[in-house]
Amino acid sequence: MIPLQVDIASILLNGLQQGAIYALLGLGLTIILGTMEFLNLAHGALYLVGAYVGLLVFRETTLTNGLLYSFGVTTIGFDGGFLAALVVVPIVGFGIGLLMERFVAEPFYDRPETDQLLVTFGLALIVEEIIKNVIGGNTFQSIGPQTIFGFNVSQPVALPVVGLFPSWRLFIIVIALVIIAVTWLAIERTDFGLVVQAGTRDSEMVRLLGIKINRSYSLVFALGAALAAFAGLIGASIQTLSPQIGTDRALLPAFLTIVVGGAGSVRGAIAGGMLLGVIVSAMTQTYSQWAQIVLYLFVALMLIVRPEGLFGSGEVGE
Amino acid sequence: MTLLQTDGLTKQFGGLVAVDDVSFEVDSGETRAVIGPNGAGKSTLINCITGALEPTAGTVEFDGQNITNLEPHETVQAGVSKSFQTASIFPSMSVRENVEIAALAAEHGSFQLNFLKRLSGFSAVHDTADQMLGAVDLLDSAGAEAGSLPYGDKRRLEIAIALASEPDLLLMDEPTAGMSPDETADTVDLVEALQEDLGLTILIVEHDMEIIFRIADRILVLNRGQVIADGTPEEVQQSEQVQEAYLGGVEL
Amino acid sequence: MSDDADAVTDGGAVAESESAAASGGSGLASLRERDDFVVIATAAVLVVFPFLLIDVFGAIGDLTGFSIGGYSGLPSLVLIYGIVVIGFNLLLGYTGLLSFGHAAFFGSAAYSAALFSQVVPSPLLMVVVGTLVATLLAWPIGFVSIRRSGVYFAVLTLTFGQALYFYALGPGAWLTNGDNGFSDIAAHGLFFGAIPLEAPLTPLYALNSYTVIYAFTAVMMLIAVWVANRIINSPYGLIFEALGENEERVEFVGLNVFRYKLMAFIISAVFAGVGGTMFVIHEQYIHPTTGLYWIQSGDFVIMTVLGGTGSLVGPVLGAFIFEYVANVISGVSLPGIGPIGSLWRFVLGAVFVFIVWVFPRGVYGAAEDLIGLVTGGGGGDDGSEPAATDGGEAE
Amino acid sequence: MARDTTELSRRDVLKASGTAGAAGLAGLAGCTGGGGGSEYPPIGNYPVEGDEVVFGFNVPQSGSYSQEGADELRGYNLAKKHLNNGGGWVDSYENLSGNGVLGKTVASVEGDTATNPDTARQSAQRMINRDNAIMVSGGSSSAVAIAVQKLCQSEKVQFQCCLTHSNDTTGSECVRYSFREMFNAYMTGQALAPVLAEEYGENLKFYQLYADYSWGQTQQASMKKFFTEVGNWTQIDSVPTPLGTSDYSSYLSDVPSEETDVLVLNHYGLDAANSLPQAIEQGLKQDMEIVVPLYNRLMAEAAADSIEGIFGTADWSWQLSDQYSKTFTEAFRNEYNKVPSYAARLAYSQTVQYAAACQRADTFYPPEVIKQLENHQYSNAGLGAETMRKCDHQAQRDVLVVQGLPSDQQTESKLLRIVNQTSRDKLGYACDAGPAAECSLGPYGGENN
Repeated sequence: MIPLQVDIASILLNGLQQGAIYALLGLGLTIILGTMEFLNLAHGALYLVGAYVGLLVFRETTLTNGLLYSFGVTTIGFDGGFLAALVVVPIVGFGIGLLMERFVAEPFYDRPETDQLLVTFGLALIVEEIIKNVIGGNTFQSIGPQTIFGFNVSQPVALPVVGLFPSWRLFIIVIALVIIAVTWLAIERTDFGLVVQAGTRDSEMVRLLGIKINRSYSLVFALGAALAAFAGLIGASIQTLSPQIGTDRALLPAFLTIVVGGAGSVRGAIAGGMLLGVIVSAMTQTYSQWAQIVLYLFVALMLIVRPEGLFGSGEVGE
Repeated sequence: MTLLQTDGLTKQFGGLVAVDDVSFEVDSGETRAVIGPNGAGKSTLINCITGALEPTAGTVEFDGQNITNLEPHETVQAGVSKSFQTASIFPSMSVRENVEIAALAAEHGSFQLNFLKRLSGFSAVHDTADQMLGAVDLLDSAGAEAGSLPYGDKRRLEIAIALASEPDLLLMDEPTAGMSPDETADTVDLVEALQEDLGLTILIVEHDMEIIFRIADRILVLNRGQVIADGTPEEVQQSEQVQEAYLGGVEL
Repeated sequence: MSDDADAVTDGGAVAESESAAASGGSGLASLRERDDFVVIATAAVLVVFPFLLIDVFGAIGDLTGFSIGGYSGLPSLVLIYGIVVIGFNLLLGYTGLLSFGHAAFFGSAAYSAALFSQVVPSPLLMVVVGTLVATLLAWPIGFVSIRRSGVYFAVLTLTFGQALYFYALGPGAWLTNGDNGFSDIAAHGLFFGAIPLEAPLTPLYALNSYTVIYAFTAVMMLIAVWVANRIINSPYGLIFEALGENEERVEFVGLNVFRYKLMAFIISAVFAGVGGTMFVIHEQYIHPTTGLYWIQSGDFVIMTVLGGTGSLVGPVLGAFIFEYVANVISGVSLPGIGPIGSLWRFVLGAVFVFIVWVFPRGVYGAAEDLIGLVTGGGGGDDGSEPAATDGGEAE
Repeated sequence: MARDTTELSRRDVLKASGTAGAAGLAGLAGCTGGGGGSEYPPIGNYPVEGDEVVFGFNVPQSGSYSQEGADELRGYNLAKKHLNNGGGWVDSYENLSGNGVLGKTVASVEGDTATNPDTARQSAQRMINRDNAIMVSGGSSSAVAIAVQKLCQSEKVQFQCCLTHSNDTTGSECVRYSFREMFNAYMTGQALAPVLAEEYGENLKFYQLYADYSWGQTQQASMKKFFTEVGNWTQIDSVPTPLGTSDYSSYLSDVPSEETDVLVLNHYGLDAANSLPQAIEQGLKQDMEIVVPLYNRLMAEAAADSIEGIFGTADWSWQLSDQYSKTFTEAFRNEYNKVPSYAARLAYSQTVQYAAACQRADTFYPPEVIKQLENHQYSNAGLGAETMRKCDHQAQRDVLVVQGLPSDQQTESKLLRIVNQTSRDKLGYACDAGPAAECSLGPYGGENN
């Protein structure tokens, strides 16, 4: 069989790549939950929108069913390439985040937690169904680029221990880590970030102190949405796209990440995401049928033994 | 004879010692008071007695039984009931139901498997509820929704709930906080009335000196978690430490 | 404390004072209080329901050209989900705990009943065994989950459901037949096959919508409503409601909050278990996606909130709306738009968001407010949060 | 459900009486009039009332096999068009008139299986109970086919398998009310093993990945059986991957590249369109040969630049010179201006075969139609002489071995090269051997079974 250290190295590398996506998702969700105590089950839908906007920007796609197809539209999207998608998708996510905060989150800030959960759950359902019926329910190919920044990423690259590894996935790890670092710095260093941090500690106090909070609420929500959309673009570059990816590949992992990391904690989301990514990849390469089972039972154990998560403050989300 | 006794009770939050080695007794039938400036550790002391907080050291004995590490519901079953400073009630349930739930716990203990028995058949519970509502004269608005009551009535409902647990010792956490002067007077008369006809032992936590000196038999004075005086209102008034604590402090 | 077993005057002197209901003691309200009214009303609806859904709706459909009539299996399906959401509402509506893992009890009961049917092909025993398994599963899961609340409780219950789902799909396939679904259920008739489930109840053609399986499900539904009604009118109903509003106060009146919340969790799991076994008897098939996947738990939440968490019967209305939109509206083709087909989940999502936004007390709550307004009873109380129930009315 | 005409149901008795009010209806009793040739007792959705017969087309419109589902639907609608108005194979079938079946026009309802057995079963249940379908067909996952054919057996409604390749469908999970035109994993092994042994040599080591459901499981078992028997190959490992996985990087990095000579990807539809390119992207092709035992044109299209030299088997190809293949390809191209995949051929031929069987039986009564199909000898389905065997309802027919063309030789519709057409005599197994040994069909449903 494969020598042990090669196995471990490839597990870590695959884990890092999957973990990066989980961290991006968790980061977006946790700052929204932490700052506004708002439970957003539509977070997965933002991942879905990011993936499909990426698809439209990245290349021309042929349709086979759905409303557009029945109106005679057989190909949609323009050949913008991955670079354009990298720029457009976060902006679109940011815009949607602003709208969502204004029209969905704000009326529900002082409604009970279950109401927030339910209205966003319904919204996610609507977004998924709109995409499924307009663009069609079938699955599209992943939108990985051939070349980017002048590098040819379609060929595998030989790495010292791991052996051959697809170079595009290395790029993903780099891009994702850069975005996570930028977000972390924005929150740790800038004064806007200070508001976010204070918010994640005790959102009521921030409101009481009279800090003009709702402007930064919409900024925080928009940032969270942009991160989710960006994760969608990255995810769609290595995996297929279909209307169901919003729930299975984004919503559940995002929630698992933030509860393991500690709801409301930025560090927690990053650490939680990476940890879950490595667990999934380790299990997939050993007992693949048990991968998801071990993942969920691990999260359950974490919630029982260490309820406030790795870095959580415990009072958010109680 | 002593009903409640704490011995070397201490509670530390990290470095801060909120309650520092407090030992005091409450005799049955007495109206005992605990006073002290804000942050003196009054509420922490009460929370350690009720079991809401786990004391770091020391013991609490009630009616000869060690209740130091009991859960709050076990302390209530043992006979120590508490009325909250903020009117902690069940807003969308009726006033009657608010009191009935306490009477239910008193009559039938902290847990029962009676989920198929008809509540309307529990006549003892209904009688206690009516009696307590009568005591705080809220009987006429028994059917109203608790949340719709004015603040004063809510505080009285809160006391009725505490009474419905048929306690031997009633802890009252600043019962007159946020009340207008005449509401305060009514509450004080109510407390005195309860003393007489229910023969209740009452432990009041308050920082309003004027009321305490009128109704308390003995007063425990706390400052920064430590006991600085313990005795009759007259003794406490003369003690320099109390004056110095209060003169130095903001109140008076 | 004196644990005197006081004399239970069954349904005797209702010591409730005359102004029973918060919404101005109109005659209807006090009538509704009496315990057996609810059961009789449910029985009446159960008798009329298939005829209404299949034959009358069907006739209207034929006249108007839209196929809006139900079909023979639909009424039983609505009742099965009705049983589940009545129990789920005790946890969500009354006790205020939102679980995203109740499919675990629905599915585990269904699978264990299906397996048991190969040993003893009797639907009645299947219900007992399946519900027992769901209850045994609910105890440990509840024990570890009840300590948490809010998003942590939702995610914790979700993880158990998902772990069971992936086990049933993959490694557990030797037991559950995995992705192919479990279809060889050996129980096709009541009393060891004597009365075939699919047979019509009466030889009368006009009543052929009434099958034996429908009668069996209707009886189970009646029992569920009766038990739920007794629970709501028992001390538990009072305590669950109080837990939903002010948990700390319940602890400070001397009640063991943990054990009562655990009982709420287990009772709701029992209802889900009964629903699961009835589902497998009705469908003669169970697959991990229907039985254990978290989307099914989500559907239970939708049905409960859509119907209205503030009452016993509301969620059943939600189950009806959900199944009707899913199975019938999906077959309707509107003149302009063409077949609704898989758009039904969009229709449902839109209706669901509208209800949560405008009528937090669900369709039943809205109807009640409307009736309150119409009968001039001073309108129902304005309980804004979903966990609120009508004041004194113990229906 | 795309319904052409308003739904006519058994309740037309109520409509006829016009009384909408619930009151007086209870007293209404009456026997069912109408329905041609109803000398048989009612069973399932028989007798068929009105001047219409409903076929249920239950195809995947989402999930891993959505592309195959779309092509199936095109095949079904083409068959319906020809059955009602003539054209295609209907002109050359002696007992098909071209104006419907047994005097009734063919109407259809469509459903989405979502590549999930449970959704498929509920959709089929609605077609049977609500739309009174007399026949249900479609699907491209064996788990779906098995779930739906079990439902059809209990509801006594005919099921025509479409795209299902697992040994179980006509093996351990076979039912009387279902027929399969497509070949199975066992036959793929028999056809492919000799070609690969000759191409790649003997005593090699192979590693398998397989989709973790009925098809993948039986497929990898058949591959192992015939690779070891014919080429004397040895299997290193066989790893399950959940159906619908799209990121195979972890599984692929587990493949021991020095040791493995042949990597077998038992994936289909978009699963294969993901795993094959990812395997090549990860550089596995440099150390080993890759085989995709079951191919189709849509998968090849989706992974066009990764299929060069990759061997596999296929049910049928439009490039065949058979007269029926030519007619079907031509009719399909005129209707949809693209070339049909074998998913479309299966849908088309299974519908037309069912209609012909009804005409031969001169009734829709299911047990009679089943008897007409059992042991039916035919050569009008594009693959030469075929027999629909009675003991397990599995068609005995030829199998195509194909190979992916290099990108430069690929045209818009020609992506695969036909290596050979293995004759049916060199394939298959007796009624008491292979998967058929575990098959027990179950009752016809009428009293004379």
